[in-house]
Amino acid sequence: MSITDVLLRLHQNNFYFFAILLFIIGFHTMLTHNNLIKKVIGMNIMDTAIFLFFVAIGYIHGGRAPILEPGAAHLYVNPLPSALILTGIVVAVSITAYALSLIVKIYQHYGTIDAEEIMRLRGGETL
Amino acid sequence: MEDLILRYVSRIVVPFVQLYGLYVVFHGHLSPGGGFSGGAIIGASMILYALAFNLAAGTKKISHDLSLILESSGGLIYAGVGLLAIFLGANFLGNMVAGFPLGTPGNLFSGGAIMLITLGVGIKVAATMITLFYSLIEEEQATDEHH
Amino acid sequence: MTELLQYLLMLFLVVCAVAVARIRDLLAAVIIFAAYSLVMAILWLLLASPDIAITEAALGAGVTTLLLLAAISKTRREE
Amino acid sequence: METAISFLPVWIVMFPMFMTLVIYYVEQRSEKMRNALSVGTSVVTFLSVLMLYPYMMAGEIIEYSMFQLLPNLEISFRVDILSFSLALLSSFIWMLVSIYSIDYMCHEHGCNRYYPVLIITLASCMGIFMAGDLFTLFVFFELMSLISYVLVVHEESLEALRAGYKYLIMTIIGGLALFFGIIITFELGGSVSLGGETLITVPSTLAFFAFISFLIGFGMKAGMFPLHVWLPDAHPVAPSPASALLSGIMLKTGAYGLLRVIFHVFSPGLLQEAGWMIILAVVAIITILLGSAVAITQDDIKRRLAYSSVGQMGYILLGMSIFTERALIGDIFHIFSHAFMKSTLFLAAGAIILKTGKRSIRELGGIGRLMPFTMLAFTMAALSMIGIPPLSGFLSKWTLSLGAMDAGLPYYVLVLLVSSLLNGLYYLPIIITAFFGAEPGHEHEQVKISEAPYKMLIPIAILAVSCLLFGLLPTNLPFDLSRKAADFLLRGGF
Amino acid sequence: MMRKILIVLLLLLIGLALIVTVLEMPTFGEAGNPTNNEVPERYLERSIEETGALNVIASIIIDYRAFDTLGEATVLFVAIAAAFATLKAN
Amino acid sequence: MNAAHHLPVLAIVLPLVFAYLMPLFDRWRRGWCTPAALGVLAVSFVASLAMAWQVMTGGPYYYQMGNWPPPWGIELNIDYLAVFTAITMTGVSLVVLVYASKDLLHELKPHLLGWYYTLYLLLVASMVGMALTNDIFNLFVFVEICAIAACGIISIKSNKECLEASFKYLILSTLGSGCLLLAIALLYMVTGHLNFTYIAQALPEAMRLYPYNILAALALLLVGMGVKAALFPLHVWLPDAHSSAPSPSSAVLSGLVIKIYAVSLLRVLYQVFPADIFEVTPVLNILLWMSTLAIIAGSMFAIVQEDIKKMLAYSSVAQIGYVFMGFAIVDFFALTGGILHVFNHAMMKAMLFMAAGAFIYSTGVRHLSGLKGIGHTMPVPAVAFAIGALAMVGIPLTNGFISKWYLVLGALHDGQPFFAAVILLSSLLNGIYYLPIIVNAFFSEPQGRVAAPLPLPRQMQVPLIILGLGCLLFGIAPSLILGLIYRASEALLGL
Repeated sequence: MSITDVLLRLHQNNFYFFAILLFIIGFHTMLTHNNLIKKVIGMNIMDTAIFLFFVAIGYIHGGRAPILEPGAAHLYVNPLPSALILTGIVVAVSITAYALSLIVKIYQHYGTIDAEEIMRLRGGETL
Repeated sequence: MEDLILRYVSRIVVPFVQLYGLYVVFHGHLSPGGGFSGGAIIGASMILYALAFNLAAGTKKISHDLSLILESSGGLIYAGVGLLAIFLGANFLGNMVAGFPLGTPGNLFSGGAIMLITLGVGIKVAATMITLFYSLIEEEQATDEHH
Repeated sequence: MTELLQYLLMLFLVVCAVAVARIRDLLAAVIIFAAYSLVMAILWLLLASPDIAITEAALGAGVTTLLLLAAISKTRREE
Repeated sequence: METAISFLPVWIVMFPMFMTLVIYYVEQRSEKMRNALSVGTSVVTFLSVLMLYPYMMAGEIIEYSMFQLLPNLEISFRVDILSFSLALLSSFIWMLVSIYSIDYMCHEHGCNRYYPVLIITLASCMGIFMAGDLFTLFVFFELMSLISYVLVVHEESLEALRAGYKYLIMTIIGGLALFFGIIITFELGGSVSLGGETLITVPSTLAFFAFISFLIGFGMKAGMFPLHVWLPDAHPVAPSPASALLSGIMLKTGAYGLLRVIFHVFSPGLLQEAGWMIILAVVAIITILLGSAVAITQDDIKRRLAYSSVGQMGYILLGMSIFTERALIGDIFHIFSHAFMKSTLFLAAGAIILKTGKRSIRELGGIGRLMPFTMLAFTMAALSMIGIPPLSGFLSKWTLSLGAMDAGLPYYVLVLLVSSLLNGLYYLPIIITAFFGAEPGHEHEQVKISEAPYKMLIPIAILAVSCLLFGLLPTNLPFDLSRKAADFLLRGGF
Repeated sequence: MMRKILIVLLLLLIGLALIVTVLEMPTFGEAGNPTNNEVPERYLERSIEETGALNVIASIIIDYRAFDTLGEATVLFVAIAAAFATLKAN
Repeated sequence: MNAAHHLPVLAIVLPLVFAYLMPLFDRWRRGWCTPAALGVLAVSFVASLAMAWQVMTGGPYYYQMGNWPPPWGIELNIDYLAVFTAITMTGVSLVVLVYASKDLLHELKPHLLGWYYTLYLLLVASMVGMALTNDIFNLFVFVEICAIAACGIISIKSNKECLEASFKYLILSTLGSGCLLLAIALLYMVTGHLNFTYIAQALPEAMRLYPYNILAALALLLVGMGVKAALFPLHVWLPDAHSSAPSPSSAVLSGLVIKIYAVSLLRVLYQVFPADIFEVTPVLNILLWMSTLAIIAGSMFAIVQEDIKKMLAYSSVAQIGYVFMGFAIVDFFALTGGILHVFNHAMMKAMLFMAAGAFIYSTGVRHLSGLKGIGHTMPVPAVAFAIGALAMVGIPLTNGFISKWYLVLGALHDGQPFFAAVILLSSLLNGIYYLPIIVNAFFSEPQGRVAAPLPLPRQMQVPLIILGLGCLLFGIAPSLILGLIYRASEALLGL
């Protein structure tokens, strides 16, 4: 596979490519960032990236949104990924909400939302 | 001054937003949207209201107990409709097979159980958003008193 | 033309994602994230999924942002 | 065969177990009742084992399958002449020890723990000897090992706890090795039943692993070098009656297990062909020499006895590695004689320690004059240990040597001789100190040391006399049983 | 620091692997992709008669795959319960 | 179609419905909370048993949600593995809940009890759902409920350690969910199905066309489930989370939650992916080596712990290694051992954590060296702890022995004695860290707060007794559960 082939392929699958890119960025933010709120945002970015990927799977060139018009024969996109992602979005929001409430409580207890700082505080205290 | 503008604007905007939310909920089976997005819009409007005035005003509109009931009842409606299908002789969450009237496709009242469930979900999501936001904000006041 | 738009939007997404990770001000990060969500919603409209777009706009951009803001107001703004 | 008789093994194992519960219940109320029940239980067990005598002599094998745990894995009992011999021996000694305990333990704390444990250990010991398959053997082996931990740490002193910990870890290692061996046997042979077909017939790497695992698992219990490290710590810290059982009986369960493995899981032919027995022989020789040599350096009397046990177990292991009939007879007979001798020694030592509170040999000067009967018994057993004719120790060593000569291994005889010499080196000083040594200064002694109470003396005396009798009489029951058992093992019948 | 570099390397590795798979994936938007099989076909063709909803997505989430959505509502509920319990703990 | 047909729904939906009701009870009828929760779990347990009966007599069956046939609708697959898992989950969680109803009163504020039950019921419902579902996206939804509920029952205690630990758990678990969802996307992309059966049918063809996709999906699945099941290098969240949580939560988290992910992974690996994929990729080998590391490292870490709950948590890392080892050695016996260990370890670890919780409840002592003599003052939990510890070591006639027997037999049968040796080594390590505790408990004089513990309520003793007897019962009569497991592993291996 030559480099032009690769680029062409990436162009064809550009949604997938960018979704993976965003996934990695979100993953990175989530894993390495010390700020807990940033972690949560990173998590959201990662999740939306997967959702983008998922929705892109269902797309068909020239397809319409799957709101049916009785009697008309249109080409519709695949509705299943959209339906699944609807669930996914709610899940992401739920986790965000819960994570944020945890952060608020953590801030009350530790006075900081920096992961390393918290580790330092814990290390100095519990052991 | 700013506060006043905000209040006026939100007093005007909030009903429209809520109306739109209701529209999204009730037309879930006909147009884009549904219980989740509609519920979230209604919830967001309530939050906006609470932000523009204050928390007490918001809680006056929807008390804690009410939001608790709404939240649970949303889920219970969902599960209840599912269980109803069992009593009607179908499997859990059956719709057409359970004999729910499907109505005329395209009408507001169509889709059988879909309608009911969407309503339940909408109530639930709206209540959830409100509870969540209140409890996040309320905590602040509690701890402020505490400190 | 739509392809160009797609690329623009997606690049915007990537830039937003990186900016969120880089920026020190949490409030700015949240606002950038809200923009990210909205652009994502537009992208989903392009992918013929209006349901997702509406939900993302309401939940992702709306509720999540509100919650993040509430959390920041309860904690601190700087990183 | 009548069902009643085939049920007897289960009875022998389950009766003490049941009685443990009864004792546990009773002891909250009455100490006397507890003591009586303990002795009664061991007597009944002994008699029950004795009831098997006619059937065994007729060459019958009693089998009873209790219940199935997993496919091909069951709790079953099987009594043949070897099982019977050892069960008889152990229940006999157990009976004497439980009588001895009554007076010995009344000075100790925690009797309410001691007696139930003593009886349940008896049950598990019976279970080991009467096990019909490796799994049952393993279950009771683990039970006995874990329960006897309580005996080891009875004193609850720091020393005892430390020794107990070592014992526990070694027990776990041994148990796991056994588990490994058994599971390989199961994998290769498809069953773990003893006494049926030979389970492993082809020498393979896996079979070798199994052999090594069994060697570790049973050798651990038998105090085989280099796994003996727990033994000199654990045996001395236990109360003396428990030490007598630990050294006299429980070590033998390891030897018994090895015998079963060698003759039923593998076959002598296979082992000789594969040349694996040389491992056992080498470690046995090291065990003999090391145990005897280290014993000399010990000053604590019970520690010296414990090291002596290591050395003596070496004989038994060595005897196993020679596949001649006379060696095997000597081997099994040594199990008997060592049990008698070592229990005598430990019980006598216990009596001395109880009366004087001293454990150091140097301080035992003149004790022979104060406690003549005890010390006489001690002397008799010690001489037997050294191998002075006509005591039973001589007979076993003699037969073993003959067996070694049969196999064309004269240097084994040399090892036995050297070790006898070493035995002499560490037993004779005790006797000499006891009878001829100067008494330690009286200024510290307020209490006049007297002879031990009769409930302790009688068991000691019986055991000591046994040492004499079984060497003196040309045909005696243990020797007869050994002969039959050896015959059974080598030929699968009489 | 070491840990961060390690994570970045790991992520690069994962990213690279995933991008290689992107090259191999079914082409975006083709009608002949494996996903466009009998499953969406039935949803699109028969949802009106079977569920009475014009919005196929609504008919999927609340009828064909309603159990998922029950789970989804429950996720929201469990998050609320957890958050509420955490916040109201003292 | 009779009523018994709907049992699977009963097992999942009833706890769910009552979870919704629980906050209302808590607000207006607080006294109803505990009986309702117990009753619901009991019903769910009985429903699981009844399902087991159905399956054993009539064979596996499917339940189509809303009467939509697959691949359009969601279906539940009530097969041997599913009912086995459901029984384990509902049974153990029922027993733990009895304990929790008293223990929580001192760990939590009273107004949180109802919320705790909500989370707990949702956790159980989601676990049963994960066990029964035959749809990969539905699995994902349940995984999410399970993840949040699991974090919730940790963070509800809301002290410093719990918050930090549950946040760490949440983040890592979300990472796992992300990987899982991406894996689902990749699988859906190349097969066009979400139903296990249909994916499995479509995969061989897809394997030819898109091998990398499937490999990537497999890897992501492994990482996603691995994080949640605390497979060795991904276990970092577990010790903090399981040790800081309230004791009933620890019991159910260590006993059940990590297992259900392992079982789900097992189901996906064996039922969805074609067997030949494992010949070209070393996935199972990687899993095997990871589990080996988990077994050794988990035990090693446990040895150096001084906090009783932390030690138990590290021990769970090792024990989940056994489960995965059983899954990764493709052999009937090993698989049986792995599945059996799910059940056995659930009982043992739940009991150990509850015993530890009882110690903490009555004396406030968490430090291992502080528990000397506890056997004299608190005999019931100490004996339960001893039974659990012996079962962990694998002493015969305890249930731990049976699972070890099968695992080792499987390793030998598959010609891999090395792994058999690993299991034995780890048993030894288990002995090294469990036995001193028992010894100290029974052979030392109680001191300080151990000497005069608070009396333990009966509700906290009964579960310990039940599980202790259970450990012995299933050690002596394993055939009670083995019939089911045999059939499950036969079905998984396609025998």
